[in-house]
Amino acid sequence: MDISDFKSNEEIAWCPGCGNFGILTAVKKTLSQLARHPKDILFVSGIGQASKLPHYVNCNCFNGLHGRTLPVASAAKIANRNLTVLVTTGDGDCYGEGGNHLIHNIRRNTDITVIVHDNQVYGLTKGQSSPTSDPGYVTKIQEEGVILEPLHPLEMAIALGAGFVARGYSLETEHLSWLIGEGIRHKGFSLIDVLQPCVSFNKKNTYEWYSKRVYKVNDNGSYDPENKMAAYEKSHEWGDRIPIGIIYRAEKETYEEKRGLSQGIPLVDEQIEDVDIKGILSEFV
Amino acid sequence: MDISDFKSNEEIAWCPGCGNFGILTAVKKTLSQLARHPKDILFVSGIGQASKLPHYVNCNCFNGLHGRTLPVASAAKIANRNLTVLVTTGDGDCYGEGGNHLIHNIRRNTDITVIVHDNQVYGLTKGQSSPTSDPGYVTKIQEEGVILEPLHPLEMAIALGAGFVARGYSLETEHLSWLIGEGIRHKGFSLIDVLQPCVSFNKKNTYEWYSKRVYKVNDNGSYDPENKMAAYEKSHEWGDRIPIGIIYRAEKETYEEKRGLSQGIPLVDEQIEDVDIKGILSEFV
Amino acid sequence: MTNELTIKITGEAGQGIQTIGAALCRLFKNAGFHIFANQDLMSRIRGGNNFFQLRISDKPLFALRQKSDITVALDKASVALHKSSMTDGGILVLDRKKFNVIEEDNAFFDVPFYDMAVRTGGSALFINSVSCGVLAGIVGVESSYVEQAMNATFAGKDEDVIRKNKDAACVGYDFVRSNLKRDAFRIKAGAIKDTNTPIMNGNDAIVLGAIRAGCKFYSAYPMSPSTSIMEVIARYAKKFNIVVEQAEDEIAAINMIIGASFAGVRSMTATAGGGFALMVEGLSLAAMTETPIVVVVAQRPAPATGFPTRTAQADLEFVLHAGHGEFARAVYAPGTIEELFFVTIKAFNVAEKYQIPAIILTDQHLADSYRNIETFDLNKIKIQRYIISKEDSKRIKNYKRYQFTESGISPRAIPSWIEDVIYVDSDEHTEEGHITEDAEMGRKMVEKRFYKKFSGLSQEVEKPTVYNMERADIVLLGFGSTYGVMREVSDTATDKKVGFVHLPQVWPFPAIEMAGLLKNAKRVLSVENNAGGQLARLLRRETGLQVNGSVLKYDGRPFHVDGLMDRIKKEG
Amino acid sequence: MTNELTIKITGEAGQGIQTIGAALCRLFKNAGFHIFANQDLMSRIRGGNNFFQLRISDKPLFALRQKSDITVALDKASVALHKSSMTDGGILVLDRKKFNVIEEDNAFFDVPFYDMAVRTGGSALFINSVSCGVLAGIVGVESSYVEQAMNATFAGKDEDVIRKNKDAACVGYDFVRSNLKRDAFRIKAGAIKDTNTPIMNGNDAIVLGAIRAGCKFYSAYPMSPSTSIMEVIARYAKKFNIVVEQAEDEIAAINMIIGASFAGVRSMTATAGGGFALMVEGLSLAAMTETPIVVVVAQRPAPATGFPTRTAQADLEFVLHAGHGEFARAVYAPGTIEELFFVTIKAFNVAEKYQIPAIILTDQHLADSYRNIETFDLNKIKIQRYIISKEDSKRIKNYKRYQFTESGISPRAIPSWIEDVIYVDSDEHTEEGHITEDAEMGRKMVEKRFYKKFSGLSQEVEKPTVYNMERADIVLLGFGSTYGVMREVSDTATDKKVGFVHLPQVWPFPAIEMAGLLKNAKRVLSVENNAGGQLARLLRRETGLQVNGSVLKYDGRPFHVDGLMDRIKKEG
Ligand SMILES: Cc1ncc(C[n+]2csc(CCOP(=O)(O)OP(=O)(O)O)c2C)c(N)n1
Ligand SMILES: Cc1ncc(C[n+]2csc(CCOP(=O)(O)OP(=O)(O)O)c2C)c(N)n1
Ligand code: SF4
Ligand code: SF4
Ligand SMILES: [Mg+2]
Ligand SMILES: [Mg+2]
Repeated sequence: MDISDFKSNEEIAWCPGCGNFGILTAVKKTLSQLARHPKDILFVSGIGQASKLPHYVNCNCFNGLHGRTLPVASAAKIANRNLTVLVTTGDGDCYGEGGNHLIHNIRRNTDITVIVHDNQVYGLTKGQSSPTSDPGYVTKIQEEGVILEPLHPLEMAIALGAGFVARGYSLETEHLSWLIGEGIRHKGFSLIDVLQPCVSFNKKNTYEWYSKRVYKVNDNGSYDPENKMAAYEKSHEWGDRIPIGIIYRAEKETYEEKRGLSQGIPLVDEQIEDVDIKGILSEFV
Repeated sequence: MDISDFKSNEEIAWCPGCGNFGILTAVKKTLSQLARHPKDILFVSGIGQASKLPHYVNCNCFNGLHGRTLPVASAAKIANRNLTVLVTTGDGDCYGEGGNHLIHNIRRNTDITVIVHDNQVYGLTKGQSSPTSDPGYVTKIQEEGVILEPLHPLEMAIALGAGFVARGYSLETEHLSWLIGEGIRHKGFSLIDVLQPCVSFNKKNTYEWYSKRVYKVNDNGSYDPENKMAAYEKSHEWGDRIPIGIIYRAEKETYEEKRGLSQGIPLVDEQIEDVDIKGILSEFV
Repeated sequence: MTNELTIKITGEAGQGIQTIGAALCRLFKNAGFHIFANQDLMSRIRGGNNFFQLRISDKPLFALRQKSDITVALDKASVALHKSSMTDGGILVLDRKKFNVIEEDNAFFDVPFYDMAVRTGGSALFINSVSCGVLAGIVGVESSYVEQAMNATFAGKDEDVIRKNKDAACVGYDFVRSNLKRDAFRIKAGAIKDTNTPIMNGNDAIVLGAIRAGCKFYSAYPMSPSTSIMEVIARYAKKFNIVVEQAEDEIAAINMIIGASFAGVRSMTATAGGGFALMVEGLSLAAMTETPIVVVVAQRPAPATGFPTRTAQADLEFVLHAGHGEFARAVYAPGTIEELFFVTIKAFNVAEKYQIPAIILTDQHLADSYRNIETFDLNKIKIQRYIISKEDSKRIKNYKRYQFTESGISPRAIPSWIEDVIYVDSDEHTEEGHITEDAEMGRKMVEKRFYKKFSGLSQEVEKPTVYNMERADIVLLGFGSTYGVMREVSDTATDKKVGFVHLPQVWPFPAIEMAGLLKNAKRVLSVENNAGGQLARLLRRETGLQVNGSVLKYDGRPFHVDGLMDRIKKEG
Repeated sequence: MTNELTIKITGEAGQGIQTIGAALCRLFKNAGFHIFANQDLMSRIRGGNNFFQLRISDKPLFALRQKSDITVALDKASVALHKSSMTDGGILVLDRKKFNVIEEDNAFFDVPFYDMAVRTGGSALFINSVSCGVLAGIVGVESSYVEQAMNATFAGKDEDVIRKNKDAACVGYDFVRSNLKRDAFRIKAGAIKDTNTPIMNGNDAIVLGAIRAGCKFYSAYPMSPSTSIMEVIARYAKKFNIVVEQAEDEIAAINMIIGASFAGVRSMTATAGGGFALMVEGLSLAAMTETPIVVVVAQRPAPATGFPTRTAQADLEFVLHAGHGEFARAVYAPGTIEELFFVTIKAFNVAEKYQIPAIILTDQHLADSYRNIETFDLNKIKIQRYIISKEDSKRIKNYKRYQFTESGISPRAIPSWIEDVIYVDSDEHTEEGHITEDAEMGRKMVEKRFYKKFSGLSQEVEKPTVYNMERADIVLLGFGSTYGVMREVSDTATDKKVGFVHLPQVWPFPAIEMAGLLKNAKRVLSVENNAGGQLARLLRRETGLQVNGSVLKYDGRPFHVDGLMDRIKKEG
């Protein structure tokens, strides 16, 4: 497939300069390298700026409720394993409203790839703190600054047994595109938290702020993402230096495999007009 | 206070031999050593067998919805910091339906103590799998055995920055009572996951099964619960050996402290009859 | 007490009352009786007091009686609790020695259960089988039925287990034949000629309907009284290639079935009112995205946790108006097990045809009550798919998911089947499924989802059931599980002629039809398991007609035939 | 166009239209005009098209007009978008050079915004202040008001910033005075003598009400159009010792306010329909546990995400029936900013008195519309606490949280204040708050929570507002935000006499009163921002009366005075 196959004609409603553009570029690039027809790719999103992304690519799109991406995505994958399922969601969508689905879908381990546009703020609702906002971050609601411990999504995902845990940065589109590709290739649930500057509301975690800190975790080739304890250390690193890349990776059997759904015809192709229940009806006699 | 001060006259609706009895014993014992009047202690619970516990002690009780203990408990504490707030909840209640509140209340870090009666099964609804059920565990719903990765509550809590993470065992009532006491004494959110045999539905994780595996994490005095990486290792240990005790501990400022609620009069004692809004009304002129 | 009996087995939770109950249902049906059975459980696993009630008769049964003719007390507490709810001349079976009961009572019939169980089976566990035998003996069915019931109940178990249970039952049976002097309870068997018919409860019927309708994905979170739907469908999941997924919560459950349905698979969830409260946002999502789903709401007394194991019909108005925004929905409220089966199938078809949520409103009483039924006429069933077939899909280009049509229904394509991509959105959207802010588009989409679909749906509403209405002095009005009790009252009322109208579908409300049926009625009483008289209010809103009164019950218990009869007499 | 003007400022999201809007409101009010202002926003942060509409007049204003007399286009796209919605003789202000507009139009009034902004302030940011000046000039208010408005808007900023903005505004003002030939827009100022009165929107009024009512705990999850309630209360949190907590989701929000309220603190949450959908279970919990809470539901178009930044009244039925089980609730639907303030206070009192959930049903239009109002008469307010005081608490022993009383209201103690302990349960419970399975207890508790409380509540329903009803040819009927537009139509209708009835409280429904008011009306039309005619249906259900028609609008936009007038003419 060519990148133009994924072009959508929708006008983009993001602010000029928004970090989401970098993610969009990366996503499209990955798609163009997938060798999958747009009709076989499904984007599931929630509500928020991040969640508008599916409208800007030419793929199937289920743009559902705020926070409820993962149940929709997992079930769509279960229903039709031939779909490549990607989720684009925000830090509010995925870690706030949708937190319970995140922890349980990591456990469920369907083969889906989740891209969290993490701008550490609620963009679409105009600048409230999000679960990942830095302590002290001031908003109209958090007038004296955020006092809750930030959610540590990568660390949490590792603790929950996720098999692919990564962080990207929206300015590093090549690297991000590679990460997303690796996420898709990974069999099972992949979580990619993407640092995404929000130029309108997050005046703290800016391009400059991130760019100064971000480094590739395996730049010198010595980082082993299969070492869980090292991964815990790295995933907790947040300050002067912020690692991006594949933080943790492990092979796990997927939900579909365990359920025996990876063989036989996909559920969606089952003929259902003439299901014969005579046999089981007789069990009630 | 004496243990008899905490005696309730309610008939106990648990099955004979249920692991909940051990927890009840431990709880009462802790209470009797607290030097707090029953009226100053609040139990918050949800729905499930575990959640019936507050009826069996003579303390304040808010027995709310399935899964919704933590928002109630945190807010009650915020409203009246003089209450000692304990939560009794089940593995379904706290980790399933209530998962999102768990992750965010760990971050919120109000000074409450959460006791999870973890029987690895849904007791009250008659034996479905719970988030902590062991893989392969067979139920009427999971006819071919549980296929989801079990939730690792302790590991997850550490990842989320909880300051007190412990595991108890309902047969070890002395130890459990001590743990609960430590949890209460700990300033901030304390999570105590308690292994609790369900004699009616969980025929796998029985008294025998647990007793054979359980050991006190710090029996030889060399375990340092303040070492996070060691805590990660320990919290993941589940198999032939299962550690109980304080797995992780760290001092953190509480929500109340950060909000300035630990000084001044508690919210509940504020006079509200004559709030003067003239000043702010003039800001709208 | 002419040609029917009410039998009650009572004891603590955990004593296996449900197992005896099931065995007895089978036993008496095979002996040719019509049966109706129901359990009364506490929300606990052991202890307390549970009971199983079984009515048998030579005529079809649809409801319960308040008092029992034969009560078998399996523990001491039950004696005191149930002594007062016996009919005159009724008999209470107990193990005097074991329970240490010294007082005398005319109704008592002493049976040394415990000794007999230990003697035959080796342990108290066999009390259940003993009591089966005892009951068969009291009613006087042939002993072969007892054996047959034991064989069926313990099918698949060890030879030895089966034999011991049979022994236990036979000893019980024989004990009665030798010791019971009265034969008042020997009612005539053999009313059903073909006993090769099913016994099932409401939840079973829903599962069978869903399987037949082609449901391939079921996701739910356990909640009484809906849980057994998940258990039963899980039992058949492998055979029919159905994925049954226990969700982390009800919000996940409804969003999962929406996701699976979007992907092209017929999907269902079930819950009670409290779980449905968490699905309300998802219901609205299904409507907005025009994704077909079937949601079973099995009512129980609320607010909040309420009486978890008991019955109510108090969520009618809630279910009718649940969800933010305005959209078409179908709400079914079948009254019998047969209706539940067929309506479930219809719900799947209608949901898919109109691309809407279809709700099946049931309750604990209907969900958990067993009846012997006629074998379903499977030839009546037609599964029609309202999607663009895989064949036709290949030719689709420039697909618009929300294309405007006369009917409000846009042809629905399945992702990956068509060559084009599909956009679906929870925001207000264009025909293409993209987010819009346009007022005109918004207006037209509301009309599509609300007016147009509603108008089509209204054409295929399940007809109200009309019974004994000619020259009726009193017309009862109900929905859902009260069908049974209304029918029995209508059949047996003597003072005045009582007819009834029952709505198996409450939305769209069949307003014109109902107005026609009721406007000349002498006296209309709504019969509802709620405190608000919700059906009566709906009737008034939709037709302007006011009922003359409402017979309401809101204590968590179903109506009994005698109870309703009395109440009607009082209401006049 | 006699004594009023409609002014519109339009541009992209992010151009600061709200700031200019606020400044203009102040400016014109201080100049002695009545104002009504409202914004039309897209659900995005930058780009697209937003506008701020401001009506000014020498008479009190309550609604919007469709067309504007003066439109200021801040970007090129706005010119084409808004050209057609001008009144005859209206004027469209634009920067021809900057926008590169070559076509001619009678309405165009070219103002070199951009140059003036750069010249005076140094950047395009100052366009806002220029346009303030321009508008002041067109309307012809004295220039001192322009300065005053700039001072107020930039109070607290650098001297330099203030001066530059003043310069920019003055340059705009002067430009108009020199270049605008027409003075058609110079309407007479000075109608308000005391200009020392507030301007606020609906959400502000709710916050002020809540603070005055003693709300000490507020928890919510951001959702338009309710978000500004949280922002404004957060602004005053420190001053009044209020805890404002952003919850992880709406479920947490409602459970948190229940927890805080149980502990003795007045608590509130606010959300939109979609967030309320997630609170439905919690609502039922509040009712069951008898914990007072106040919930603001600010409606927006749905289903699902719908039009996030727009208006609707489509959640009336949803809110009335939300929650499983049956329980008393109060639902308010105030029509003005003043009413919102007082009703919010009442909601807190009523919630606490009856220990129930009280809902304030508002919508985006009311939430976000600004008006100049009379200063609230604070002396009218009485905060009464319906709890056992700390004093009295000391004497309480053997406390029963759910003690049966005539009124259904049990004396409410606060944990740790009394010497005894308090049990509260979401299961059906005894008077002591312990779980029960008893049928009789269940029945009595339903009666307590549903019948008895309802009956008390019914005694203190907010009276419907009755306006111009004598000999009215047409009677309009509405709730919530349509008050304003009904009032203006009623005031200005000439063909026929139009009166109206407005319900600031929709539940309990004032049935007897409404029947009295409407039964002799010539022609009743319900005016609703929904597609279902939900108020009309409620009226029929509660009184049997049917309206003669419904004027419905469901495109996400509020009614305009002219629009409603036309529709009424059509409806006859
Ligand atoms: C149930 C519900 N609650 C609240 C909202 C309002 N809402 C829309 S987007 C959003 C937060 C967006 O934040 P995030 O997910 O971080 O996305 P961003 O806009 O920052 O990309 C909220 C609270 C909603 N649509 N639905
Ligand atoms: C919203 C909601 N969903 C489902 C239920 C039904 N329910 C009651 S208890 C329970 C699970 C109990 O499991 P757990 O929390 O582990 O407690 P246990 O009984 O094992 O102690 C469920 C699903 C409910 N009460 N409310
Ligand atoms: S508000 Fe922030 S996240 Fe949203 S589009 Fe604008 S810059 Fe991006
Ligand atoms: S079902 Fe299990 S957890 Fe519940 S009381 Fe019985 S033994 Fe305990
Ligand atoms: Mg964000
Ligand atoms: Mg459990």
